[in-house]
Amino acid sequence: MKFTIQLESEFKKRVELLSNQKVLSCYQCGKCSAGCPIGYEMDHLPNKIIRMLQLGDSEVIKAKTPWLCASCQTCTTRCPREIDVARIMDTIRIIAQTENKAAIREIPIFNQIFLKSLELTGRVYEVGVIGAYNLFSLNLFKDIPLGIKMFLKGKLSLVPHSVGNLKGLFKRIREKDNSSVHHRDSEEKVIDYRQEKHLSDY
Amino acid sequence: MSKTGVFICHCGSNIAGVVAVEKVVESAKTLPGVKVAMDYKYMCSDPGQNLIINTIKEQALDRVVVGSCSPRMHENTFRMTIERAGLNPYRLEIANLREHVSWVHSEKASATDKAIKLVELAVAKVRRNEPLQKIYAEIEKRALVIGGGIAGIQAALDIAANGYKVTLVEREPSIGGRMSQLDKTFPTMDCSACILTPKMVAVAQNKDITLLTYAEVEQVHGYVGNFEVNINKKARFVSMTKCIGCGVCTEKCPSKKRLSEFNANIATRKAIYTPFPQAVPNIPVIDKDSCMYFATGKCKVCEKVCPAGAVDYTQEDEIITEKFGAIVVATGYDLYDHSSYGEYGYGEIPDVITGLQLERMINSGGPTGGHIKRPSDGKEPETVVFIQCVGSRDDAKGKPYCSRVCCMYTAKQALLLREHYPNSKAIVFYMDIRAAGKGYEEFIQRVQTEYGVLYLRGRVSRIYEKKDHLLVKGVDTLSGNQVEIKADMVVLATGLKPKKEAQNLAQLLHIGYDQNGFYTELHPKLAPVETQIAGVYLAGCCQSPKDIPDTVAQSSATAAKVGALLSKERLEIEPMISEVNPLLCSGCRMCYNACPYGAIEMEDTEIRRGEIRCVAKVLVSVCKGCGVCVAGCYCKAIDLKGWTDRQLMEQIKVISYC
Amino acid sequence: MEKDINIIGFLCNWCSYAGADLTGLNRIIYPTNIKIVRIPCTGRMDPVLIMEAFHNGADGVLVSGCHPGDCHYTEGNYYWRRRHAVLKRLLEFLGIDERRFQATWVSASEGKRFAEVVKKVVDDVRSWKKNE
Amino acid sequence: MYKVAYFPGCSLDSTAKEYGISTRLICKDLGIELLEIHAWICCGATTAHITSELMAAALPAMSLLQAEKRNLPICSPCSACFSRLKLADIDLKKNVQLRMDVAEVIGGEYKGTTEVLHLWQVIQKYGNLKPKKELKGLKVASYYGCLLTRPPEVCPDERIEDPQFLDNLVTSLGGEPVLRWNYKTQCCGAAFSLTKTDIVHRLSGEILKDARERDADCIIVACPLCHSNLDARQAEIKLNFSIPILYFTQLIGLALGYGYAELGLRKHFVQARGLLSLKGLL
Ligand SMILES: Cc1cc2nc3c(=O)[nH]c(=O)nc-3n(C[C@H](O)[C@H](O)[C@H](O)COP(=O)(O)OP(=O)(O)OC[C@H]3O[C@@H](n4cnc5c(N)ncnc54)[C@H](O)[C@@H]3O)c2cc1C
Ligand SMILES: Cc1cc2nc3c(=O)[nH]c(=O)nc-3n(C[C@H](O)[C@H](O)[C@H](O)COP(=O)(O)OP(=O)(O)OC[C@H]3O[C@@H](n4cnc5c(N)ncnc54)[C@H](O)[C@@H]3O)c2cc1C
Ligand code: SF4
Ligand code: SF4
Ligand code: SF4
Ligand code: SF4
Ligand code: SF4
Ligand code: SF4
Ligand code: SF4
Ligand code: SF4
Repeated sequence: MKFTIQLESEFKKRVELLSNQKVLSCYQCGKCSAGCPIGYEMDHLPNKIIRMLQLGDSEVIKAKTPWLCASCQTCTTRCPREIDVARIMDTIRIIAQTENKAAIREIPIFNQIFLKSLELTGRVYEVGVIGAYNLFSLNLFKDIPLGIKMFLKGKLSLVPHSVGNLKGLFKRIREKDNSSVHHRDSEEKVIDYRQEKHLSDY
Repeated sequence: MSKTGVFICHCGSNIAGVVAVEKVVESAKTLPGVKVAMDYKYMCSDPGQNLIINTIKEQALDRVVVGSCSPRMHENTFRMTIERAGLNPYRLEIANLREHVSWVHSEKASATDKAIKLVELAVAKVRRNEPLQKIYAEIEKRALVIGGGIAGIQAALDIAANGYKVTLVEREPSIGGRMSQLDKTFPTMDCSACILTPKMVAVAQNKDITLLTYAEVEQVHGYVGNFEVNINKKARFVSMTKCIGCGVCTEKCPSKKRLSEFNANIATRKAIYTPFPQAVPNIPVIDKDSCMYFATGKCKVCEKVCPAGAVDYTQEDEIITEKFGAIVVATGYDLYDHSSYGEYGYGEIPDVITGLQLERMINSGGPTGGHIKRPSDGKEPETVVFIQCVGSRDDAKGKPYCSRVCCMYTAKQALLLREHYPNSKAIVFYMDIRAAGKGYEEFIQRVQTEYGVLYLRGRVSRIYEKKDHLLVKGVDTLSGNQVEIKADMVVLATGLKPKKEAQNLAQLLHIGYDQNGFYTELHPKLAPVETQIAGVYLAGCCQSPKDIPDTVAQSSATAAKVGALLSKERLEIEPMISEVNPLLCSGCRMCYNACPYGAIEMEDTEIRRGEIRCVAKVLVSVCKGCGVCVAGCYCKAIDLKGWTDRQLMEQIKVISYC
Repeated sequence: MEKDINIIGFLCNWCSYAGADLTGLNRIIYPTNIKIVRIPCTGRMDPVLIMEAFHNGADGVLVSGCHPGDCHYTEGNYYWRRRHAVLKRLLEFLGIDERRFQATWVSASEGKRFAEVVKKVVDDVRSWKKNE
Repeated sequence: MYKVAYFPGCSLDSTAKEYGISTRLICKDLGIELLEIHAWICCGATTAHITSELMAAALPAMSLLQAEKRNLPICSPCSACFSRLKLADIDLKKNVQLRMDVAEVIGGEYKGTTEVLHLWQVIQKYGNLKPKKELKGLKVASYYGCLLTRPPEVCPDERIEDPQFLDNLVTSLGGEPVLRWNYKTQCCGAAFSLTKTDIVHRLSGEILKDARERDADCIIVACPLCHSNLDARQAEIKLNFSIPILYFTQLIGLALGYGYAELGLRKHFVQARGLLSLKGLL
């Protein structure tokens, strides 16, 4: 595949800002990919996602990988360069969802339903979530037998448990998120002055 | 009133082409304290220098300013000139009229104004110049080498070859260091013992080398040429003079076995032991902590069986104090302890071993007689996975640097495995291959193509312990695939780190260490074996990871430096150094803490009659004249000769009112 | 004619002073406003000296030494850097315009850079003087 | 009685009822009083943090704030909820801007003084555990999962790659832990419980198979999501064996002498009755 390297890619900058990670610190060792439990299903291994970001390849947003990421944090925990890979995956998902570019449809659907349940009742209403998910993802009968068994074991209830809706809260969150894409990390970075060799002027 | 002479040089047309030299001379004549001012075409030429000498004599000048090229060119020349006229050479200042005026300014009027100013500046400074005396120190013509690995051995032999006495102090019972633990050495694959043992013996037999094994440096005082060092010779409990090295004691010792440090913990040793058969000296020590006699008061078997009556339980540590002119630090390295790698089993999976352990196994003189046996069941492994950069290039583990030798030793070990067991498989996980030595890249190529060792590019995420094998989960980033390998044994190429307690020694010697704990050289390019402490030198892996060829080269370089130092009659020391006025010093220790060279001592001093206070004192032969202390002293008690506060103040005043 | 601005440059003997010599060897022209005082190391720079320069009427002060990590005396320029940070705040407090006091690194091989630094400092101090 | 603010989480009301039941049962014995947070709302789970950073912090912050107001530590038995609460707590502590934004949307500032604990930590630190019955001969593999052990900031154990706390619990109950079990922190695929069940089958299958290879009689878990993957989906995975999955609270319950039904063990898909009878624990 051919694409133009974009060292100043806006997309890369956005990911770095939102995730508070520096993709150029990755030296492509692949340890993230080696340990990823879902790696076998992914279209690009995690290290390649980081590589694509390094090169400013905005195709990343169309990758399936972030949607297959289980947020298990194995990559983050073991990265020798201390890059929070899982957070970068989150960030790509956040951006892809806002731009409606998610490569795997089911998962954003599930998210929407899950959040709807939350917004309406304050908690997750499993039967509703499962039912609605199957409906929207057109997997109508998926998990029905399991659901029935769960129901019989007294594990699923047919009426939602509600503690009141969260419409107000959700509205405020959305407003705040839409008002600006900003980078919230205000942690002071401690710079070891011996490290920066050529500090030109003050 | 001082009598200053000002000499302005035309430098052909280099200066005179831009600067109106006669105007500079005229103006100089009006400056306070100036007795004469003149110009000449080439001041540095013989007639020019003679002009200065004659004028000094005729006019009884006591200070000189030369307006010429940069002091970096000819300051020394003119110092010698005025010395020949009988002046103190430090009563000279140079006004840089070429590099800082005529060559960088084209407008004649303003360039001349600036030249006038710079001469005024120099005159102002020279007025405050004190006569300074060159400082000399005696040199003790003996060297101390700390650490008896290949680095220390080579340095000691080379220094002795230069004709100086050397004392070699080694912490362990035998010299030899890590190299004595290795099997073959890359890239030529010669046997480590075959090339090392003769050198060890040469050390023992050299009449100019005093070998102190099982000994450690405890205290260091003094400075270049005159170090006074306390060495603790630990009790060996075996007489060095009586023991004949027969080994009967070790054989008969009934103590519980301890893990053998020399064999990287894959074998055991007794309480009375020599680390390895070719040890130098070949005299055992009793390890008090494992000996039954020291624990319970019963046993004494070794004493009974010793044919030479060499065992002596009453021996005590002995402190030896000696003087040395130079010190070589060659304390080597330790290996990264992989028990912090949870993903590789916290060092608890028996069949995950280190490169050094493999060296011991593969060595025919080692505890397995040269057979590779996996620790869990003694089986000969078929598939061996090597993982590079363990505890190196890993910021998360606090080890950001490359250990420089593990790429090569991994390749060597993979080759040896394939050579020993042609049916075996060797798989190496690497990130990059660093093979920048002579013949190294060719070696790596050979290992891959001729020996069929498979190289996969990527780090391993985790090793899983299965019932009778290990499952290695890695990646090959080149093909973009995850890989899972069923392995019989995993060898970790653990990185090199500074010797434990390396920092203590650094503090004893006042030498620096970097953020990784390796000792810092004076200059990374141009003074790689010197330290910031004059007379203390580095060799080998204590300075940074390196292989044997580089270690030996560095050690010989160190020996050359030591030779250059010890061959001097006496030491000449630049006099532009700091000096404390004890009356003003409050004893705040600011300078003591700031000095990068440890040149300041706090000492009880009699300030006035009857008043004793602890004040700062500058060690004349240690101070390098950086002035860091001066700028930090709130009491203005310390000043830098040749760059005093008053001199700088005068200069500031002159420029500031332009 | 109005008095032109007057700047003192404190240059470390091992790096910046040598760098300034190289500017000369390369015949790179820069303004005459700067007068150079040679110091052994930026670590020698006592903040009092700089205060004194302003006190005596200097328009600007430049301090230049080796790049961090390259100090001839291994650590002198780190001391300077720490002192500089404190001094900067102090001068700010005293109302001395930040354009008047500058610090930089110039190595012995950066002759061209030295000329640029001088030009910048002179321009900065001029612009300060104009608004004064 | 040791008092703690209790955040059960959505699953304990549904798929993990027995976890809730056994938790309440044993806590009484151990001298721990669980004060359920009033009208608690869902922690947002994975969904929130792949949707919005603000939401991921705001939802748990509502519960943290309640606990803080009452000056109590907060605990959850669900690893997923614990992880969200703990990470939100960490983020809110170090990130001033986020803290202000969250305060604005939830209408109250969380100052960061609440200790966030997993139920296991509460039991270990404050529970007065006196087993009545030794779980002799029971070989137990402890499965910790991802959320309780990663990232390292949340992990209650220093040995993040081989945590020990559940194993130590097994030992203290007289059982036999499966030591150095490599799969104890391997991901079970919980995030894909509904959306990509094939992933769950594969990952959970590996875990179950390895536990069996190491002769475990049963697996204990500390998270409802792990439980439903390993238990409810075990039949779908098509193994040639079955292995009971217990909540660690149920294991404690057994040692305290509670009965099979009392501990909600009947609600499991893979019944442990046979095993427990065989070992004489019922
Ligand atoms: C597994 C492995 C394989 C290797 N294979 C090769 C190879 O094939 N080819 C190659 O070129 N290089 C190889 N190397 C590198 C080689 O080991 C080093 O280059 C070499 O040993 C460095 O020697 P040294 O004298 O600096 O340090 P060391 O060998 O560590 O010697 C230091 C000595 O100082 C002593 N000491 C330490 N502190 C004190 C103290 N305070 N007082 C007194 N004594 C002290 C120590 O006891 C030791 O004897 C290998 C390294 C490893 C780990
Ligand atoms: C592009 C490049 C960048 C580099 N950058 C760095 C760097 O940043 N840092 C670093 O550490 N290293 C760097 N190096 C490496 C560095 O150049 C060498 O390490 C160093 O110059 C070697 O010095 P030398 O004295 O051995 O050889 P040379 O510099 O080649 O000197 C040999 C001298 O011997 C003379 N000579 C040759 N034959 C004879 C003869 N028969 N009789 C008399 N005289 C003779 C030559 O004219 C020459 O003056 C770089 C190299 C290159 C190519
Ligand atoms: S583990 Fe870290 S450094 Fe290595 S490839 Fe992944 S993100 Fe990059
Ligand atoms: S967090 Fe996502 S990308 Fe990282 S290892 Fe887990 S599944 Fe893979
Ligand atoms: S006295 Fe100690 S060293 Fe000697 S034989 Fe007995 S145990 Fe061994
Ligand atoms: S038995 Fe005696 S002579 Fe022989 S090695 Fe031991 S101490 Fe030395
Ligand atoms: S030498 Fe090779 S294996 Fe060793 S740290 Fe460097 S790159 Fe890694
Ligand atoms: S030949 Fe030069 S560029 Fe190539 S690997 Fe070696 S050092 Fe690097
Ligand atoms: S800084 Fe000054 S006052 Fe303090 S100890 Fe040193 S010389 Fe004395
Ligand atoms: S001038 Fe420098 S070397 Fe000398 S005493 Fe002061 S700080 Fe130390």
